[in-house]
Amino acid sequence: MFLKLVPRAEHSRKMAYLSPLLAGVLTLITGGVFFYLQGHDPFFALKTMLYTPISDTYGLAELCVKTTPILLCAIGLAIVFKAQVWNIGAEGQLLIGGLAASALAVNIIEVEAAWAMPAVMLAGIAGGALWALLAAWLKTHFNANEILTTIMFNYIALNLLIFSVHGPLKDPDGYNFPESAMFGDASLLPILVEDTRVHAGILFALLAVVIIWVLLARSFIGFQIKVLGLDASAARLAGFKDKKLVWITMLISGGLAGLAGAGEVAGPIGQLVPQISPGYGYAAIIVAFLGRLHPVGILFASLLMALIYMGGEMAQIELNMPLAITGLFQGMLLFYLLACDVLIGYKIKFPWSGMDTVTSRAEQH
Amino acid sequence: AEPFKVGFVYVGPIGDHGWSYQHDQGRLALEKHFGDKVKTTYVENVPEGADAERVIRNLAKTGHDLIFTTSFGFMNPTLKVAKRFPKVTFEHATGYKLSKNVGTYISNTYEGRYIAGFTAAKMTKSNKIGFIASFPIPEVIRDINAVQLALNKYNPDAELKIIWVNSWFDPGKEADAANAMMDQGVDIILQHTDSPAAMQAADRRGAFAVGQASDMSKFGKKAHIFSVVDNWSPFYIKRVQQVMDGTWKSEDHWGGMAEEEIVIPEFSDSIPADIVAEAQALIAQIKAGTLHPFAGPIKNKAGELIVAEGEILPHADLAGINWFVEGVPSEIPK
Amino acid sequence: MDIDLITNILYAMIRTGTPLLIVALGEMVCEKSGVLNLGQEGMMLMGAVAGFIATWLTGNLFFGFLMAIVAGVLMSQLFAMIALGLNANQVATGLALTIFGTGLSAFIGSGFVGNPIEGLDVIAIPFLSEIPVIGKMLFAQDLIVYLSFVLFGVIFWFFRSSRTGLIVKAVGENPHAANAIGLPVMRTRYLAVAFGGAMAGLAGGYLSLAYTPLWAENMTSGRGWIALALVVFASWRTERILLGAYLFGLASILHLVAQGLGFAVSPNLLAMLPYIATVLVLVMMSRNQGQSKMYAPISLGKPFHAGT
Amino acid sequence: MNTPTVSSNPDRPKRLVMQGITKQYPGCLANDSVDLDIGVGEIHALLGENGAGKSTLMKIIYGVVKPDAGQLIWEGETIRIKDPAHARKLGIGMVFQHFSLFETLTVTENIALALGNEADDMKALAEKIRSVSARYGMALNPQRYVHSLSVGERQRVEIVRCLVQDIRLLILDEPTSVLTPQEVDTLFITLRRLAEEGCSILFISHKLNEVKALCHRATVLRAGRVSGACIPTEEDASSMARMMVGDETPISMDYDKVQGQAVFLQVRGLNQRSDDPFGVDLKNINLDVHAGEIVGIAGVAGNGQEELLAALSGEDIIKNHDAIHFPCGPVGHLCPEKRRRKGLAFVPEERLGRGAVPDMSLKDNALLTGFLTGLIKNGMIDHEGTESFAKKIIKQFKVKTPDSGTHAKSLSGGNLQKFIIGREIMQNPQLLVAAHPTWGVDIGAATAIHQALIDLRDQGAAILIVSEDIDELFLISDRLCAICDGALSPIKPTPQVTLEEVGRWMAGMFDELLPDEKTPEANIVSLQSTAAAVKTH
Ligand SMILES: Nc1ncnc2c1ncn2[C@@H]1O[C@H](COP(=O)(O)OP(=O)(O)OP(=O)(O)O)[C@@H](O)[C@H]1O
Ligand SMILES: Nc1ncnc2c1ncn2[C@@H]1O[C@H](COP(=O)(O)OP(=O)(O)OP(=O)(O)O)[C@@H](O)[C@H]1O
Ligand SMILES: [Mg+2]
Ligand SMILES: [Mg+2]
Repeated sequence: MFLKLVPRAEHSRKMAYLSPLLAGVLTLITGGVFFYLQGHDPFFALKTMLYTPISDTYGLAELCVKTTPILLCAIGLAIVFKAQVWNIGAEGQLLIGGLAASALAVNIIEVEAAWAMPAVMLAGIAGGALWALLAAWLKTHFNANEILTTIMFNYIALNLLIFSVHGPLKDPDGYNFPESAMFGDASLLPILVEDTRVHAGILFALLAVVIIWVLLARSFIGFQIKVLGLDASAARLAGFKDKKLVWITMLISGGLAGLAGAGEVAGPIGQLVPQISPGYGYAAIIVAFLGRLHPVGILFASLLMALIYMGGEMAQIELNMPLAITGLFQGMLLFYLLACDVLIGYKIKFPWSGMDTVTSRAEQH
Repeated sequence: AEPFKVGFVYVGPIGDHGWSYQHDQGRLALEKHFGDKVKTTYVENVPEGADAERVIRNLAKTGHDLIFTTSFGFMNPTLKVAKRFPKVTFEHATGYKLSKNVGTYISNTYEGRYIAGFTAAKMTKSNKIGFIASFPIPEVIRDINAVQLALNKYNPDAELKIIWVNSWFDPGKEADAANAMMDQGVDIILQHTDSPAAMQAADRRGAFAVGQASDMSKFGKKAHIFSVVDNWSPFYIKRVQQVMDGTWKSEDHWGGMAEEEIVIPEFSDSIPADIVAEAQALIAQIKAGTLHPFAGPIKNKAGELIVAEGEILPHADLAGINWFVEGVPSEIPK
Repeated sequence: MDIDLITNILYAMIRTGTPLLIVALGEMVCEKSGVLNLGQEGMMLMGAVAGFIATWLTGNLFFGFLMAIVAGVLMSQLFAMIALGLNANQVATGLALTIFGTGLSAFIGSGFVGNPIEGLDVIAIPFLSEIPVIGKMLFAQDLIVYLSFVLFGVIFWFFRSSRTGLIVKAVGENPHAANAIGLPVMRTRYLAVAFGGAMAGLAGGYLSLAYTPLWAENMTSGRGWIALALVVFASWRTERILLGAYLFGLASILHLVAQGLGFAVSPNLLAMLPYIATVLVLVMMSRNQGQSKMYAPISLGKPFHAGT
Repeated sequence: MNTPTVSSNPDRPKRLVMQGITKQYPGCLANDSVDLDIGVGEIHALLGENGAGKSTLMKIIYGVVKPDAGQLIWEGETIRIKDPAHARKLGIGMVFQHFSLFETLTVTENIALALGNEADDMKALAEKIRSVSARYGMALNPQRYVHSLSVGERQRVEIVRCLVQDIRLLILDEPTSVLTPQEVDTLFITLRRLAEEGCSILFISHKLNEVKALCHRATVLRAGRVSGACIPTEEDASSMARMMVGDETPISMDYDKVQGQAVFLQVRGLNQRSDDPFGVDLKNINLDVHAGEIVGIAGVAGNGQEELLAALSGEDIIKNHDAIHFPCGPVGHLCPEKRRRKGLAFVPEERLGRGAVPDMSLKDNALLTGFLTGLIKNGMIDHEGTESFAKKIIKQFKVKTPDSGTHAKSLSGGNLQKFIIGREIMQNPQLLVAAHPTWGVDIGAATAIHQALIDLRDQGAAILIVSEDIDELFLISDRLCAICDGALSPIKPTPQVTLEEVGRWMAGMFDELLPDEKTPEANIVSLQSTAAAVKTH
């Protein structure tokens, strides 16, 4: 390689903030060139993808709707990933959460009491959490690799969902189509802004961001989780209980993914359908990394991810581009970000630049 | 003048070579037919979840005059958006809810299925006929029934083997299912999934297969006996014209062979001429309205008479059908 | 069940397991060198589309397979550039590769949907293929299946007795020590990633040129993920990868066979079987841990920078 | 100990000359125009504090690290060493400070890897390993997997790896820190023999008496520069130490021995099977540690130390809860945290990765075990309290670091060790269990750590030290014993044991028990009589 990486003595804080910006600019440039080659006006195309979808209240509200499940899953992943527990199963946990929430909701359609919605949410949280705990249990008791079990549980969850929606939860009056009855109004999440679909789920998600942030930055449990992730044997020696921490982190992330599922069925969808998630749980993994496992970073990353999804739709409508460009853009952005992140830990030395000035050791202390 | 804008919402990729692909062929036919007067837009791969409503609404918002939402799961989102955009006309495929500016449409695929059932009944040597099914929704159950009714009539000894693959589109799995059937002696394969993989699998092993949704003749030189093609062009052209003219009315449209919405482009040479002739005759009767696959007497699996002699199962019942007719060996999965 | 059915099931098991086997072998080599590439799905799809287009344009299947491999290698080098060259997080880079590959393959393949090609033919080996039950399964397959047998043998030997295999293992266990004693850590890793890419490309090509000779968006339907799971499942042992790939192949056709035979169980529940079986086997295998430690690449996923 | 057989001879032909070697690491100049030469057949010591740049210089010779400036003259020719393979071709071999072995491979495979393509015939190589290791008195089974080897045996693999090739310069980076005195003696015999055969040897050690016993010449590095050179036989340990650390750092060579007070830690009949197939089972361990005394346990690595430490720290739960007693009662069933609450503090063998989290700041590392000192309020971390706790450790134990935000991994070994010991001591433990408290730590830092332990003892804490460094144990323990194959030797007051006796204990020869295989009870009696003997002293 013609570039040489020179490690920095300390991570550069400046670059930690600059790198996402740089990655964004590079993505815009590459995207523009790409659109140009496809015969579009690059500026108009980029505007269509990245600005038009959110140029009015409805668009902004939709951004919130789309962000909510991604954010909820990703923020939960932040905490398991910090513990180096690789929960790839947010998707399955989301599905089971949605399923559990629906199982309750279709049985209380007539109920008009205020407890209906919280109960439905709790059912979702419980469903997601239990699904995650299953993997946690297999990990702590049988040493079963959680990456593998959670991937398998995703497939199983999907089949369970399809089974339920074709079977026990099918709307008896629905002409045998695979969907549940519409939930009762009391079970639905309240709409926050009239004329839009933005619902209370976004508040839950933001609350989760704050709570997880406090948990990680301030609480002792959060500290234990971080230690476990960085250095399991140091954690054990300090007396932190690794199994308990695995359970806690899986509980939290599964619960939040379950809440995301409940939020979808009791929010914008309003019933159980076979396709409650177009892969939010997987997108959340990327978002969690994009946000560097930091709650605030994840908030921005999930907004961006949601925007690109919406931009992909808009590019189809306005520019007749195929949907594939959503994936191209997301992949490109991720690549650029990962590449730019190298600047945080390293300086790039070009072959033509000379030696670094030699700093004397005396300056060190 | 401003061109008339038509939007399409697809559930799959237009590259699925099946359901969404066929709708997109209809869209292209529109463009060809109307030229500059019409501008079309599509959004593919739209999940039947929370996203559908936004996509439909964005189409409505960006000045589309007529929007086709082409999958069952778009029903409720379509109605929600339609309420908010009363000036825009919506057509929803395969659903059952209408409103002032929402019409529904569906094609009588069962007519093609009946012909498929007939041909299979006549041509099978092993008396084992395979049906690769996606999900147990009314449309699929209806088509399985149509096949079984044809078998009951023309070859009661033939057995229908159904394999549910739980997917509309998974070439590998469809091929696996086809192979599993052929391993069990099936020599004619029908499918209600989208990819031509089963056709190819049949071709390799010397079985016959009937194409579904699109013309799959290219994928099975020997195996392909014919395809039951969804031809959306006439319907789309008609609807666009109506909305342009202001003559559009909300209605539940069922289009079949008579309307050229279900077509069998050609029969392969591998079918004996007499069978082809008979099939052609059946098609002519269906077109003429003298033959209806769901004409009574029809019994369900339990042997109860559901449709009496001389009656025809009405569209309203066909729309939500959830029982198998007598003779189907397996149960509807729960 | 009659003997023919069993023969056919075994035959189908090998065919279904082959793409999984090829990807998983490639990924195992890659992981053994300490690099975790989650981009299998993306590389497979690119292999599938490139192989298909090349064959469609030239009519030459072997050229198609070659291009599939080239596409896989190119994709893997994109990964290597970022994850190895720039020391980025391997998990995230791999995921990005999958997203990117899925989008790119759909994009360039959009003009080729619905085109038929003549797929790879079966070559029955005289006499051997006549052996009852196992003859068809082992000796009446296509070239790529035979190639996968060879690849399995070569990789088995590679890690068991070759010096280069030792180097790969050493680099995956402790890159710092490997660097200190002068093993080419980076070159080994680049090559291992490239090999993984070639195998994923080949497996993708197998899908679009032999298994179901057509191009359709996203036609791998998650096989890349299954293969990744298989590597863990096999605890990085070549013979277990073979076993796992065929077991999974068997499980994924058995539920179809069972339906054909008229078992009255919900197909949704049946469809869960391969996954449930995988979890169960995994649990049973993981209980005795000491063994699998010996084969797991200890530095898997950890970036390495020589820092000289 | 023996004196060098070959006296220093400045006129011997030069094998390697280094001129003006400079290496800059980010934020630190590791080597600053270093000049060094080594003659044919010469054993040359390289001395210096932690972080002085010794390892860096060696890695430059071996081609692992590229110098920024300066030149190497190998047997009269100026060369650039491209990589270790090149170095090996020249006949340079290196035993790294941190072993560069692969645990999942066999001894033969490990050696084959370093040898390059010439090692294709594994059978022949295994034979060669056998013969070479026999010739130099370092028995090795080529078929064993490295993870099943003790640290001492791993050391042998590293050395044999150099010896199977035609060796002209052997570099040993702190090779003796993991060996028993007997093993050290064997090693020295080997090295002298090699030197006699004409091989040049570069030897790094923090143990000055070893240097004195072995080396012909010594070069001292300080902060990356050559700060002096000497003939070790003409110096004594403290004069060499002075050259390394300068005049201002205290170096103590002697501490008072004291008698303990009440028993704090009582271990009775501790039997523990190891889960690890390559671990060691503990066999009937009996041990008392009194308040106000330091008990040292000697032993060759891999003889049950890890298991004993895990049992004491609470990482391993003991099935027989009564086997370990604190004054408050049995603690064998308690987890590490609960034991800490009852007065235990613990310094593990590995600084990075157990004692401290490499990628966390010192502040967070202070919290790691310091959380019991009131730094947690309602489950929330008291960040200010933690900060000041960390600062106090840094100040009191003179940890050299820019601030408490520095990551643990960027501290030198000695400084990190001071920080960890400080963290444990600052929690005012009643019992401190410390493993290898000064392993690889330079003499200045080691003195500081020893002094801190003595101070803690004098405040009345019970201290148990497990170490492989016998000199250290003699220096600071009040009573001594050794562990071998999971069994403990008798414990004797330090002044009453000789180096030879401890050496025998470490080899498993517990004299008193030999004649008539005493029962465990008898063992206790004999221990108690030993303790009584101390009291009457
Ligand atoms: N890879 C590296 N990157 C950055 N700095 C390094 C690296 N290796 C060593 N250093 C720095 O170089 C200096 C010299 O390190 P070196 O390992 O040569 O010390 P040493 O004399 O061997 O110490 P010790 O006695 O502890 O073994 C140290 O201050 C250290 O911080
Ligand atoms: N990549 C690195 N970046 C920064 N500092 C490093 C790096 N690698 C090593 N160091 C520092 O270099 C110094 C010397 O490294 P080395 O690996 O030789 O260990 P050491 O100092 O001899 O450790 P010990 O005394 O514990 O044996 C240590 O202080 C270590 O923190
Ligand atoms: Mg060193
Ligand atoms: Mg050291």
